[in-house]
Amino acid sequence: MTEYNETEFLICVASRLMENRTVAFVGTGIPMLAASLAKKMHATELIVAFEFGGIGASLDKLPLGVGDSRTFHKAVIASGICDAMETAQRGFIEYGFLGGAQIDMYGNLNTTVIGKYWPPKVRLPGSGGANDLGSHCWKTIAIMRQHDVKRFVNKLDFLTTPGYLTGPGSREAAGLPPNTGPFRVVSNLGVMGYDEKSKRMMLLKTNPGVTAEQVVQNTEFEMLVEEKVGTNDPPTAEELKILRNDVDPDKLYI
Amino acid sequence: MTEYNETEFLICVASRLMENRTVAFVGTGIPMLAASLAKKMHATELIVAFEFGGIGASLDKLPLGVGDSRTFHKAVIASGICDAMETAQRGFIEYGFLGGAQIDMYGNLNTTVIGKYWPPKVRLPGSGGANDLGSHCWKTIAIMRQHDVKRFVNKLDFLTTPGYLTGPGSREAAGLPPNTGPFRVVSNLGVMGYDEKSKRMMLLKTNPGVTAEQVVQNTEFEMLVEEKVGTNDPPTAEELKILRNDVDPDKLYI
Amino acid sequence: MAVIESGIGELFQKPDVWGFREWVHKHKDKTLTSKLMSEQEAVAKFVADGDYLGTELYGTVRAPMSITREVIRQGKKHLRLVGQGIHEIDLLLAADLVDSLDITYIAWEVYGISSILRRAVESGRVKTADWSNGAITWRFKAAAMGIPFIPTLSMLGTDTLKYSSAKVIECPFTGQKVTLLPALFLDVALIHVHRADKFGNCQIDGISGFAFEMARACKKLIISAEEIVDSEEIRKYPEHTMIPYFLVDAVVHAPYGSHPGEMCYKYWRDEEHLLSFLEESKDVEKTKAYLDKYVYGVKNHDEYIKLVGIDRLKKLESMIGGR
Amino acid sequence: MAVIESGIGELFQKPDVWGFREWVHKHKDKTLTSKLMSEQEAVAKFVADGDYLGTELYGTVRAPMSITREVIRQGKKHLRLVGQGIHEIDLLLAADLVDSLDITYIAWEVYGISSILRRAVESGRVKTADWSNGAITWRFKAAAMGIPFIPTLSMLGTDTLKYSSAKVIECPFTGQKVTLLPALFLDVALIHVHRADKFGNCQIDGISGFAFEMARACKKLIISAEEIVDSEEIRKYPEHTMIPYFLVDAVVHAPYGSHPGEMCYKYWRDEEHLLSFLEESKDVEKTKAYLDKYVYGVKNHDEYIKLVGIDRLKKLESMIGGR
Repeated sequence: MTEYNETEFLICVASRLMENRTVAFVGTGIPMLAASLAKKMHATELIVAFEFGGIGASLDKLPLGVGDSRTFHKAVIASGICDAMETAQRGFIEYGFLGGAQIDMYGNLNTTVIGKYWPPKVRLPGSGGANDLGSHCWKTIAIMRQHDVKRFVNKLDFLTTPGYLTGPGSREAAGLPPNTGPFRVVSNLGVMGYDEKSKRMMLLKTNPGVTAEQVVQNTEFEMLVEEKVGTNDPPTAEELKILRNDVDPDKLYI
Repeated sequence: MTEYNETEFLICVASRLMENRTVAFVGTGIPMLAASLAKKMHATELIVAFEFGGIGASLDKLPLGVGDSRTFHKAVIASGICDAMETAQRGFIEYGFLGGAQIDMYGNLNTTVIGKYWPPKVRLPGSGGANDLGSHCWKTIAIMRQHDVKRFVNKLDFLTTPGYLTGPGSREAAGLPPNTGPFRVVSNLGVMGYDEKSKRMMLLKTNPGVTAEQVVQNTEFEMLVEEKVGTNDPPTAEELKILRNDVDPDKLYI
Repeated sequence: MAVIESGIGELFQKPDVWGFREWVHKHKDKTLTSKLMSEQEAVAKFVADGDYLGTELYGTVRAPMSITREVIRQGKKHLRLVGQGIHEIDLLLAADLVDSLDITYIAWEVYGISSILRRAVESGRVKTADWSNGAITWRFKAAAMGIPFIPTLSMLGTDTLKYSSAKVIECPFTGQKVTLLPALFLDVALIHVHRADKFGNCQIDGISGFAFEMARACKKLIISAEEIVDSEEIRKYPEHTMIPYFLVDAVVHAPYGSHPGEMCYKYWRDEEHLLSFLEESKDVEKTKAYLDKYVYGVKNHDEYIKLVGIDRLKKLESMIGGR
Repeated sequence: MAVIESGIGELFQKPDVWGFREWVHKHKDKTLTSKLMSEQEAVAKFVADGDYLGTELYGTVRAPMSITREVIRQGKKHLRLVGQGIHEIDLLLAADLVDSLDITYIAWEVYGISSILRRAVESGRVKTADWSNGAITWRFKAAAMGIPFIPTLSMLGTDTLKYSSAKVIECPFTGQKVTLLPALFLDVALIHVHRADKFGNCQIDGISGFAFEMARACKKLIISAEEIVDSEEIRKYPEHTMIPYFLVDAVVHAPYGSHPGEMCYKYWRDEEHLLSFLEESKDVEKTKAYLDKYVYGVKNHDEYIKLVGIDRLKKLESMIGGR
């Protein structure tokens, strides 16, 4: 079996979640690499949308930022933030990829502050497009590079981006679009989904060598565990080859 | 003195009202000819805006409609209705040219129906951009080709486009922008303005051979008359030459 | 922040944001397959009786005339319409396919009032609600943004507001009065463009009217295009894409598709044809004769072109101005 | 239709629609005269202490870096800022010229958090109000439309709304909850474009970010342009004009004006420069040294270009992708 690092694994797991012939709203980093890999593997007609206006780029070359020229190279449209966000707001975007410093059991995310609002203990970047994606995409997928009790928390210091808010029916009660919300969480320990009834986060698959118990212990809130927890397949030789040779040949990220 | 017809006179009078280095929102017909003439006479830097998105066209050739290619030939921008209307709404357009089947003493206009709303006795075109121009341009100028008691009326059958509504303060009370409203009315009998205090229409100048009394008699509402009513100068030889040779050489309108 | 005034006009299409979202989620196909089809197929597939239909731009300017004629040939009934228009709306009204109109302006500019509109509305056959031109376009914009309403300072204090279904509220930030316009989501939109690829990525030259907004405000979108070009060509200048393919349901190749209207940089309007129609339209029988000749009397747009005559069309091409 | 919720964030700039209208009516000059001037003159004339300032697009992408550096050189103080940004906002914050921030995202994407932002906000020196990226842009859009607020369905149910100054109401048409965003009228905006004529008619290649909206939402607008071209060239393709001249107050010729960021189809981002700044920005003294060298240490953008070195810039040109 080929050797691989944690980042490569995360990228492959995220990539497999990308569905062909859908629109996925992504940011820089792992989601972008995952999208690029997916377009070269199973999802050749994946439309990748960037918040600054690039939609449907070829992704031949890896962008360094959500607005750089590679995000609209051979794209179907290069418009602006309004058009991109409004495309999401009116229901055209299936998947949104998110990240955060903290996530809670309903998939709500914090990327704003640690500590009180102002002045904060740690000032984080802010919502950016995350709140918009979390509000409007049909399904959101959170990428959490480090799964531990400081990041998978009982209570967020700041609720930047809506997941299922306070549980079943609360998104709709807040005025968010029906039938939308968190779908998956990809962490360095495994893949989580959400219990349909309670809307609480639930462990679906662990990474090779990781036990369900470990995931539970590294989560501050009570993590639900599916009856039969599966295992994420490690990156295949083909995935790694394409990732290393075609997606990120300059080793910018991996 | 050169011979001229009534349309030519109206065009010249309207043209003289166009101020250089301002933006004037115009429709087809007399306002467009007047704008074209003004650009070739005293107002070479007049910016002419058309509601479908052409702003600042050269007007070398006379457009046949507010959206045809001549409305954006060598223009500074060819955008769309939203941009054009929003440019007016946020205060960038000095003059708006209007017309109508009926006008009242506060300069309100009807271009919607004669008779009751539905089904009407006569269905007119509707507001088009007129209501927007009447709401947002700093000053509006109405062109009324035929000055008679059926057109200068006590009460409109339908108030399509706001003038001074019911008098002083009523535009502001309705929520329309402060310091905006009707400025002039150009008819086949003369030029009217508005009394500053009462906001009522007032005769300023008659056309050659027309008396103030005639204007009053051809107006259903009580027309105010300025103390010293002036006379509109007839078209000059130069105006007529440019109008006939350069503005409308194909005799589309005149 | 109470509602101060409510227009009494009928809301012919409700601003159903969630319904629109669900619909596009379920129906909009993101597959990169050719959507090229005949106008017959496009209209048969994507226009239904009772639909709320919109056309862009404006009768004599980049209007989807060939598709409009096909809608009439197929006799799609009980349409609700939004106009803004001249020739295209006149034809639909003359063919008696329209139940109601959100109207801002239907007339022939300097040539005056539409006789066909007069007959349709004055007889009580067609219901109307009135709006300003800005208001109609902002209603599309609200729908394109995916929000249920949008504010404007137009229409305040007038009967145009009273006979619309807009509302007036007090702004919670400034206290000023503001008109709220309900979003206008169309069932189907027809847009004629300069060029498209087979997937539906579209470019438009010159003014864009309300193509950007309408393309994003409709459930079903039929594009007719003067030219079908390689996808690579379109993708080379993605900033010039007005409509990306995933908004589009059908792409119809329709050279001279705007005739008798103009198409900027391509061909000038057919003034003779338009003026003759305008004259005929004053008379019911002559209007029917026009429809018989130019709409029902031809099988499709190809036959229409032949009927009009290629010499005449070439002449119109020679009359259009350059850049 | 009561206000259901009101964000507790400070409204750093009130949505004064009438004030904006009066201002542009009085000050916007429609004369066709050259607005070409040096960055010194542009900033001295059109940026004032205490101004609410906006920059477009985004730190590493088509950002008005040369004008931003001039704002710092001239020490314009007590600025209120809207970011969205990376390098340009970092520099303004590091120079201690900023009192408050409407913030959506300030960070270095994959390279992580901004140390300068952290120091500025965690110390309590700079006040913040938080918004989503869409929300900030729609606030510009509302201002560009000339309306006091605009609805969105973003931010509902979150602290992002709570710490903004948005409000939640019930839609009078559908009954659904809707966020209302106050329009954001800027005092001054800086926008870097690919080409402009001397009057200020501008074209942008590639994505337009929020240039369209911001150019229409500001009282004063400084344009920097990679290239100054003939007005006839711009007017040949009026559909490609993003910003017409009557919105513009100053046009500054600034080749490589976005350095160390990229300019699509012109030059690639200077990754080495950016990464080195990112490292230096972690330390207060090193940040000062950077400012001393690249901002205070040069008289103008010409000198900056010489300092960076034309060979390096030519190399960045060779690295940018084509169409």
